[in-house]
Amino acid sequence: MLKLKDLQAFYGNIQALKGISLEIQEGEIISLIGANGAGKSTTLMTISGIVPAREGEILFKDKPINKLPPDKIAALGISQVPEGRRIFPYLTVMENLDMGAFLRNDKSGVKQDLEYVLELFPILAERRNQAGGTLSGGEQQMLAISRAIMTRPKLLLLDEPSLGLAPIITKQIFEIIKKFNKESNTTIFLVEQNANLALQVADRGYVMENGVITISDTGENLLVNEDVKKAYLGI
Amino acid sequence: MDFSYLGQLLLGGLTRGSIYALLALGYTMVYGIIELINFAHGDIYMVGAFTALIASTVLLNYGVPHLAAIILAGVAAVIYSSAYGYTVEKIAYKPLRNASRLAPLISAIGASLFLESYVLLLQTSDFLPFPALIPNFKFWAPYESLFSSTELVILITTIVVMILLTVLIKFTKIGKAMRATSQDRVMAALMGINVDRVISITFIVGSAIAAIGGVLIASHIGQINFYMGFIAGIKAFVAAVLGGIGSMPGAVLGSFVLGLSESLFTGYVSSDYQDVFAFTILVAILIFRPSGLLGRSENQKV
Amino acid sequence: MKPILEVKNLTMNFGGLKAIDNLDLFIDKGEIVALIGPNGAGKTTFFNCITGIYKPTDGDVNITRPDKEHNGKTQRINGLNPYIVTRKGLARTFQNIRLFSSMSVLENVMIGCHPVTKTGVLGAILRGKSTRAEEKFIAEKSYSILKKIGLEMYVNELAVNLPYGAQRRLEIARAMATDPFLLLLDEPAAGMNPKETQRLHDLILKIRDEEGISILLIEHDMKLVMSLSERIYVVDYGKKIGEGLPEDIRNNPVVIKAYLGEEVEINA
Amino acid sequence: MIVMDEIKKSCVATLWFIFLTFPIAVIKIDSINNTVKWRWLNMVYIGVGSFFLSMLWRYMIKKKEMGGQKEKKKKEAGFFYKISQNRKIFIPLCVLLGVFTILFPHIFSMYQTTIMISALIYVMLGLGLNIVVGLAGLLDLGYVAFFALGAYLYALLNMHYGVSFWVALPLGGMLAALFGLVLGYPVLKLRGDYLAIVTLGFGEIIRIISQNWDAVTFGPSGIANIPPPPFFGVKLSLQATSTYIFYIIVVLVIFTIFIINRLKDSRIGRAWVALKDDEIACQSMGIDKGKTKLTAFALGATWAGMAGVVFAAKTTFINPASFTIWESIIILCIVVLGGMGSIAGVISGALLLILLPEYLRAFAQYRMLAFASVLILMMIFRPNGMIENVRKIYKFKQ
Repeated sequence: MLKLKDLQAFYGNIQALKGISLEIQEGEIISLIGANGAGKSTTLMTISGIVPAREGEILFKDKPINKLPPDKIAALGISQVPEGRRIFPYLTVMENLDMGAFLRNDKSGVKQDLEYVLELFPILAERRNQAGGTLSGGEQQMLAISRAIMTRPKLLLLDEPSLGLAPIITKQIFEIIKKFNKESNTTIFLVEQNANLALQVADRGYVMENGVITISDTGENLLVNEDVKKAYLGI
Repeated sequence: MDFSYLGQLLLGGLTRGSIYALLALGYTMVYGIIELINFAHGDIYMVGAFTALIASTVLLNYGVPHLAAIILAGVAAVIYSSAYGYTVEKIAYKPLRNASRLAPLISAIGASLFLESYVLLLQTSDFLPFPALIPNFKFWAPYESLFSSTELVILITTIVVMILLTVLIKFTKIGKAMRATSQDRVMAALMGINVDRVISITFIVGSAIAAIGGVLIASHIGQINFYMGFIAGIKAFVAAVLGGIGSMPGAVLGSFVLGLSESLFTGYVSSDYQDVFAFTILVAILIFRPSGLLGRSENQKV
Repeated sequence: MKPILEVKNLTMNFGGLKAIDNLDLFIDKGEIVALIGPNGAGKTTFFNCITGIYKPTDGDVNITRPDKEHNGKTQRINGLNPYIVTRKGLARTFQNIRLFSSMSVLENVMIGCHPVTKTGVLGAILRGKSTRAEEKFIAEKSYSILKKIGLEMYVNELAVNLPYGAQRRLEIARAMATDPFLLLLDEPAAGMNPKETQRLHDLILKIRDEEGISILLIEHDMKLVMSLSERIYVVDYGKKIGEGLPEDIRNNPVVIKAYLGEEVEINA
Repeated sequence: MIVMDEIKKSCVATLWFIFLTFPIAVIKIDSINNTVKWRWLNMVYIGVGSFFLSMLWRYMIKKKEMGGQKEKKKKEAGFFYKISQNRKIFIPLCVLLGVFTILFPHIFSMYQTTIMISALIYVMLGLGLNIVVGLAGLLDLGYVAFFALGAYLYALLNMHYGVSFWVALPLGGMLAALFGLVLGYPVLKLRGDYLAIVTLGFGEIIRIISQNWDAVTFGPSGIANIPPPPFFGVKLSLQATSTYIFYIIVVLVIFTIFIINRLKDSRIGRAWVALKDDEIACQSMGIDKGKTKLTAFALGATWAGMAGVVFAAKTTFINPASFTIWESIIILCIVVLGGMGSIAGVISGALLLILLPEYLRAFAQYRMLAFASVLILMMIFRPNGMIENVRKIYKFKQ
């Protein structure tokens, strides 16, 4: 479904991606793990068209998308929950969710999805008229994921959903991610620092170090792979 | 104390405030979305007034009925101001979206200067008489001396425009896109919003409102020239800062506060120094409450 | 001897969010100390609180300058302007390189000499004997620092035209010019390749050994952190979750958990 | 294919501009006689113009974007810098220029000399504003206010107390610096764009006061009979006076260049540039942001104050009309066009912008339009100006 071919990108004057290639099949959950600063977020931002790809190619359903502007990429059904969540702070919860459905015209479908996410995260229904910026970190993460679900994505990009959240909430969110993937058969590309969590939900995983992918295997295999630990703790 | 004099000043202040509000909204919208002081905004308003004058003269010359001519002239002003606002953004600001802060500011001054000299060259440097487009209403005759029909129309139009704008921003799709873009441009793009188009529309809407202000004030004062947008623009900017730049209710509140206090200052102190007064307010605000009456304070990111 | 930097109960609130929560930390003279933790743990915020860019909500930041003139005197520095903090002997680098882009490499370092020199407007205009001597001093001092750091071949290049690793080192050179007793490095190895990182490693050791400047370092490259630092602090959610020698940290389950994540079962 | 596409795009742009300029450019109304004049020729001009200009525009924008993507090329040291470093060329060039300057009032007519004097006053103003905008990166839109202060100071002090030019000259500088400090202190803490608007307001305040405070400034009619600089008690003819003022302003310009050159490569000058580049990093280097900005602001104002005194002495008559916002913008244009931070750039900018319109009288009415375009186009395509500022090169023994 998504294919990165020898992708290179710069963040400011830093070469963040030094030629990475990977593939995602439809319906899979793929995790990209690695320590901070490895280039994981840049990978997602390059797929979404925010950071331009300097070399290489991004194919979505066999069509190159690396020259398209971000809004056109979103329109193809690639939705991102960026790092730090980026909730619109002065829009209410409902308005934030509305923004997710910005490109959609099927009113009944939108309504249905809205009910679905409010069921997934009942706390959002309680907070529906509160400004997004006043939510707690966990609630913001839930809102960010819901907002992305509202786009009815074909491919959902999740950037560090566990960032800054208490373990119990992280667990809850990961369970819902898995559940959503199963129920809707949406392909998910998950970037995480928290390897244990990410690999548990993933079908396959890639380990990234310093702008390149060093290991790729199934989730279970990576969980027990000692080299992964080394990549993190520098042993 | 002479209360009827005070009342007159307050009513005058209301009119003044309305005009400032129509202009200040444009400043605040543009600032909210691209953090730029659009120096050319006042000149967009001047172009609107000129277009209205030209259109109404031509139409009346060709025997179009008075009322139809007025409406068509107003429509022409709105269309042309919007078109100019859109073009100015495309040429002078869009190429500088990633430049340093100083560059678009200088470019904006250039755009302002360009519009002024363009009108000066192709039309005239003299003051042109502007017809009173709004007749004196019969039903309003008893109050005419206190608050003229024109002033009444200005106040009502302002209120209507503000309501329409609130509806646009709060409830329509494009309004939500505007708010989202002003809060987080990258995230808005990730949601599929065409940010460049939203910015263009912001300029168009702001300019259209300015054009309405331009036509109203011109018909109130009775004359226009190429320079009329400059001081009015600066004053409206003061009003926007006073209310808290980036905040729309702030712009309206700031405009009425400035309009009323300026009117009182003119009435009781001196009319020669009313502009000095406005600038003094600006400096005082910036020192004591830089985020304005209703503005949000911002945290500097490191 | 008192620690040169002692932070007690430091707390920083942003709205309702506690970015730093009751953090304690100290650094002794001549130490290399690392501050590590997952993304968003509050490390850079901690630097900003110490260097005066943020005013901490609560707590104390005390310094005891190790040089002879200030021997033994402890000063509280929280809430001071950044430029005053620098003048008191704390210099820093930035996570996202902040060089002066329109200036040459040498001039970037010369700016660092600002707090240790004093020519004013009049002096600059008259350019008397003392001014000329000072200019010479600034230029030569800056050049010698560049030489130490290994950037002398770039002297007159514009700072922005340098390769990435060299820009990071130039930031260190610039900070050193302020004559600090403590250098705060915010992710100095970010974006470097292994060769550059090794060079940085040697450089940091050299700065400590030859200049006697203590170092506090935020870094994600664990290899570098483990081999360089004498002590390590680990923070997560703004709280200290561990401290100790590198070996202890490496085997500390709490730390491993913070990095790799908790081993919870996901039920779905 | 590509050609067709480009032509199509230009056609669209042409139609757009024809529509856009239609009411203002084509119709001309005479509101007194209530007649309408149609100027269809203008439409043709605009149509043809926008067709080709839009092509040029797109080409330039594309080129600019391509340039941004490529790796930054090593910058060659500028032509002027090379010359100034090569003593064999530089010294004879200076001598030649010096001789030309000394002979100038004797070769050319008094009219030419007068024009040259005003151009040189603008050189001084440009160099002063260059400190504020070009070096320290603070946008000052009310610079002309300091110029006005100097001019009025000399005119009034001379009228009431008979103070001579030579006393007023430093006083004008000092008064302007003082005002710069007083105005700068509260607003320099604010973000750059606010400073722009406050200085703009300040410029207008000074002009409004000079226009309305009849008791002191004599209002719009201004102050006349301001004496030219005295020449050892000798009464000079009109011609000789202008020659004399020419020499004075030449000396002042040299003095300005000398001082700004020294400031530029000093501890203070470097702090200004650092502040412009990155305020946060600058403070972390131990630089007091407020004080450094204030110094730049006050020093910049000083030159305007002195230039104002010279201006009053040259014209012997001043009124508020000489100190409008336009003047501030012209001076800003000089700095932007010439090259922010670059002394050679600002001098060429001033001479070009002031002399060219004088000699192209026929096009004088297009002057403002041209200035406006210069501001926009320079920001987009050449933000560093005609002559880019080059940093000093240091040499060390290896």
